[in-house]
Amino acid sequence: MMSTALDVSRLRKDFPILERTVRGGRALVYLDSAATSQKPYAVLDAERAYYETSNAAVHRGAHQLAEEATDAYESARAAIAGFVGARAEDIVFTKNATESLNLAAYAFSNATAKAAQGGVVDPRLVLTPESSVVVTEMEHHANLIPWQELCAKTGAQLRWIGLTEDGRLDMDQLSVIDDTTAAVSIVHQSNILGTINPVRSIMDRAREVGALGIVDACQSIPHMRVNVEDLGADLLTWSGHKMLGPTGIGLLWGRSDVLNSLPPFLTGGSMIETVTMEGSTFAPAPQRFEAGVPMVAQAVGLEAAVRYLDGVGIEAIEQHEHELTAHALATLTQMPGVRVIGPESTVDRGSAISFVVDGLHPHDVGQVLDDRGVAVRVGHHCAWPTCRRYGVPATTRLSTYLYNDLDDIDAAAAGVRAAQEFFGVV
Amino acid sequence: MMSTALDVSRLRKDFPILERTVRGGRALVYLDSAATSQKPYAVLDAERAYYETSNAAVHRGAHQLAEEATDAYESARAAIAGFVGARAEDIVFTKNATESLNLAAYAFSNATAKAAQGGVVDPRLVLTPESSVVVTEMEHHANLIPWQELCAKTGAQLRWIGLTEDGRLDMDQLSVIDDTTAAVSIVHQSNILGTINPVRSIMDRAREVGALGIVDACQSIPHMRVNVEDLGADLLTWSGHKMLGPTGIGLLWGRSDVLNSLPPFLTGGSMIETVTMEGSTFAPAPQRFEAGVPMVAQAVGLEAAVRYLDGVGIEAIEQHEHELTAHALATLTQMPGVRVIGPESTVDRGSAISFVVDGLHPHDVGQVLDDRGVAVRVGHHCAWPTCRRYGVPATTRLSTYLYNDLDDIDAAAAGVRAAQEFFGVV
Amino acid sequence: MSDNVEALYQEIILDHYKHPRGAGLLDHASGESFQVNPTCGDEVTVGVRLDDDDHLHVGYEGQGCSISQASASVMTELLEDATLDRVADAERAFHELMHSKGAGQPNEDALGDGIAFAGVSKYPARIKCALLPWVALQDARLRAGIEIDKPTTPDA
Amino acid sequence: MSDNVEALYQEIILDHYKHPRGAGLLDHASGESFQVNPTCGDEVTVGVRLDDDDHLHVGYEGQGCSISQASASVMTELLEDATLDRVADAERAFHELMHSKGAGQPNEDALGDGIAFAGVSKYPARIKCALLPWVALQDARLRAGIEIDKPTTPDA
Ligand SMILES: Cc1ncc(COP(=O)(O)O)c(C=O)c1O
Ligand SMILES: Cc1ncc(COP(=O)(O)O)c(C=O)c1O
Repeated sequence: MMSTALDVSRLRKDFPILERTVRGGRALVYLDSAATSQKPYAVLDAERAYYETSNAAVHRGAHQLAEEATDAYESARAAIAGFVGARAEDIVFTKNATESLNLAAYAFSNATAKAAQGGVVDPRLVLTPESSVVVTEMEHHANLIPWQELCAKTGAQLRWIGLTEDGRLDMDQLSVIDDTTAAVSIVHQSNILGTINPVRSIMDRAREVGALGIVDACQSIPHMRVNVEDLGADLLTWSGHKMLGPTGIGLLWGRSDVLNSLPPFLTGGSMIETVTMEGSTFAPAPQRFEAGVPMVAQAVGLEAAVRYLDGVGIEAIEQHEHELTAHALATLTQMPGVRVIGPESTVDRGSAISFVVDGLHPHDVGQVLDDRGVAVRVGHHCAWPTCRRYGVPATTRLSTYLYNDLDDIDAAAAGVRAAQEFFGVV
Repeated sequence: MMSTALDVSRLRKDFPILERTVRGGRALVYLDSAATSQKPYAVLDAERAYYETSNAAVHRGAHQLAEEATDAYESARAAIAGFVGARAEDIVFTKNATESLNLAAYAFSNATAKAAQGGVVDPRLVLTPESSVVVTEMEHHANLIPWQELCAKTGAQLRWIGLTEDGRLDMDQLSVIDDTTAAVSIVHQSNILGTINPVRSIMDRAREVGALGIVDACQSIPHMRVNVEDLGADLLTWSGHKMLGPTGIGLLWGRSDVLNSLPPFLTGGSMIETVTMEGSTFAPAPQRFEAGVPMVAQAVGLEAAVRYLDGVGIEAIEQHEHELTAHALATLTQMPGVRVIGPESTVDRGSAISFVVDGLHPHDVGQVLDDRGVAVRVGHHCAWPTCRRYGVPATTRLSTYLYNDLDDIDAAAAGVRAAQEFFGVV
Repeated sequence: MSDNVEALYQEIILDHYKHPRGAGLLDHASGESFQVNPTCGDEVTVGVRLDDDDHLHVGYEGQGCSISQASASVMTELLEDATLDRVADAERAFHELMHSKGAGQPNEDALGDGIAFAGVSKYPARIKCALLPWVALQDARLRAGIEIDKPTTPDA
Repeated sequence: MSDNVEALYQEIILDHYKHPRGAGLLDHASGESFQVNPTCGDEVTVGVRLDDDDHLHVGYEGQGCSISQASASVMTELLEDATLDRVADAERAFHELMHSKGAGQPNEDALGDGIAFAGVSKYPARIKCALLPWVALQDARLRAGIEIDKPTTPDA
């Protein structure tokens, strides 16, 4: 069966890994793109070409290679910025979304500590035990633990917006955001439930109370058109490796005034203005947040990835994945003993689908699927509190991308049935 | 002219970029390896093969690709550990040495802040305005500013060991390390002066007063045999990109007990033990310090780099570079109007050589060299205080690696003479 | 199902999974250890106590996949009322088996039903599951101050 | 020396470098700005003041490479006693020239000796050097409250 929005069999030829077999000759059915995506030749070629022709330290040298490397790095920034409707100078390169989120959380702890020593900082970043920070109960650990740590360092209180039975944010709990709230950090699309959250209204609420609004867009930007302005956030974070890019590169976008009001995070070379032994002053964003020799080849690779995505068309990818999601939900919800954890409808929902099977542990489901060449992820998906909320120790999750087709969903469903039979639970 | 320790013309064939020309047909003479090194085919091939065959999220999946990716990542850790005589579990992957050094400095500020909120932390990491931190006057900004920031956040005092006229640490100032000292962080080999410091005795002194000892080995590990145990340090930091590896990967080694006494730095997925909304507990090192999807392909590339270095022989490389250094120093010190900033002898000295030319600004020297295909670095080399110490705004620096030969030094020297003539200063 | 997976899910394992032996926490444990597999959330608590003859008594409670739960059941059945010598041999043999990458000759004397886990060693992600109760046992033992002279963990 | 580098180091530039015009800080500046190029440490301080006829007076002090120092000298000579209109034209023309990647047709009316910097625009690392005094000028102007109606920085 073929989806209508994309010519998947043609696209698959661009991804060398999809030609390999696993577990003794089984065709690979890769349904783990929410963990990390596969890479097309275009990305691998771009990275390699950079090393073979222009590799040098950026922003530092006066020789031709250094010029070319700097140009490659800054062009990559511009291309990636364009992909999300941002200005290049508002995009910071990090190593992954986790670092980006930590950068946001550390802005508060660093400012708080400096203020206590008499330093001059943006007062909105200074926390006290009366302050609060708000997240949701469906955060990835990357958008939970940095805020827990911030609270452990400042005495501020961590609050969260709970979830409804059908996998949505309980918007009745929006009142946890109040005058004490300094930061509201929420996931755009949940990596475990697939839910797409109404971030705009939550960010508006954050703005009303004067809190910084942060959105974890790890699972949305690879799969749908996101324009940084539309979300109403102050900071946006995501990863390159989930959108066909190399490992080792993440992104932070910030409103210009907000970015430039944050204290530095990692400090060292290339982020300074002047340095003496007694003290230093810092460059404006994005340099302020890019200390040390950066991931230049990875930026170049990620530029190739967004160009590739643009070539295919992100809207077409979104529509294609919508078809896959509808098919997967229809199939799974009809299977006896299978329960989807997260929204069962395709409304405001991405393609990451978690489910549990009566009488079977996800690890065992995943093992049988793997034996058939179907790669899914099992576990708590770095969203352990969300599992607890739904009373499951773990789930099996399938997640798609542009290179998956309806057949892949069917292969997964057949695997689940086989597991049920093998373990004698149907 | 050929050096005797290495067959450079054969080795050069392994580095594709060295075949290119610059500035309208000039052969590339790359003398900027202290900024970043070039990459052999072996490294590029290994990275690419990883993406083409085994790419997946590590430590998280139960499918075959995830197993292979995890295996590739952990094998890389073991190989890199072996290169410096360490145990695999004492090696942490970061994005660059700058992150590694920040991790060390943040251990203190995080512990201090948590202690103030009643958290349980290692008391050696808690600073007060009575505490001091010691660096040297020849630190790269990456090993200076994180400690300045730490002091700004805790009120602790930053002290430093000054320099002698001939570019050495003034060991008479070792007494700045005293009972108040919580951390001593020093560079093994200076990236601007080339000086190799007597780190062992300074680390011994740190240990005597109960301070944590940290060594920035960015410029030593790529160029000489370093065994982590020998230096007497608690933590050691360096970068992959300066030792033939990819961009986007750095290293931290720590004594097992020290590593495991540090609080987490970047927090998120894959570094936890258990997570609830109310609080989390953390995995032991190295996982504790590797939050998020890591730079897997870069680790695989770096493994190929250390295997390549082992194949050539790090001792042979050291001897080869020693010859280059001797030749460069002999040549430069005899040129009228040229002054070396840093040791003029080859004793305890690496191959990074800074110099200034009377009447000529380094930028202009570098420009003329670049025009002749010779890539050097000009500026303060992220060691601005060191420049100030020697009364120069900037220097021209040449730095070598295994792919350079004596001819390259001569090409640089000829370029300097040409610059002097062009600007009419000789 | 491939041979490897058939080998992974031996009948014995499935049987222990469906009909766990000795499940339930030990009353009056002198040492107890809670272990969790951070990737998948598998949990097990193992409690131990020595009787007057220096024989071990074991109890456990847990939740998780077939491998971790069957492993706890097999271990408990094997080591209930065992001498410390037997415990040492079993711990060592089980660790060895898990690190054998599918090539191990399981020691039936030491392991009993535990030999059924030979197939697990081919699946790195599942080794942790199988080891979980054994890690808990060792930790519980140490907390109870029950030392064993022989080394129980190979240097793998 | 290649043609490009000859074009970079025009005679005029070398001449201004060796014989700077108008060097020295301005007494009674109404606005002053210190700028530094963080990569190489080049520094320049520019001070400005308007006289009663609304003509600009400029002074500077600095250290650095030939390009940054010659640029400061050229700029100061060009804008000393200039009308604000002329200042606006010069600022705009110089920024445009720097962003022209070597393809710009320098506007001699607006730039005077400044046209000699056309070759700089081919060397990204040197553009910052040439712009340094101009950035300081603009900043000093703004600090002195000297606004110019025309846009002075192209969108490049
Ligand atoms: C001595 C020294 N320390 C630290 C660094 C920082 O390394 P990186 O930029 O790779 O983080 C460098 C190189 O730039 C260096 O030479
Ligand atoms: C929703 C969400 N947030 C954050 C992350 C963390 O991203 P990374 O591991 O690339 O830092 C992920 C992916 O793992 C994610 O799915």
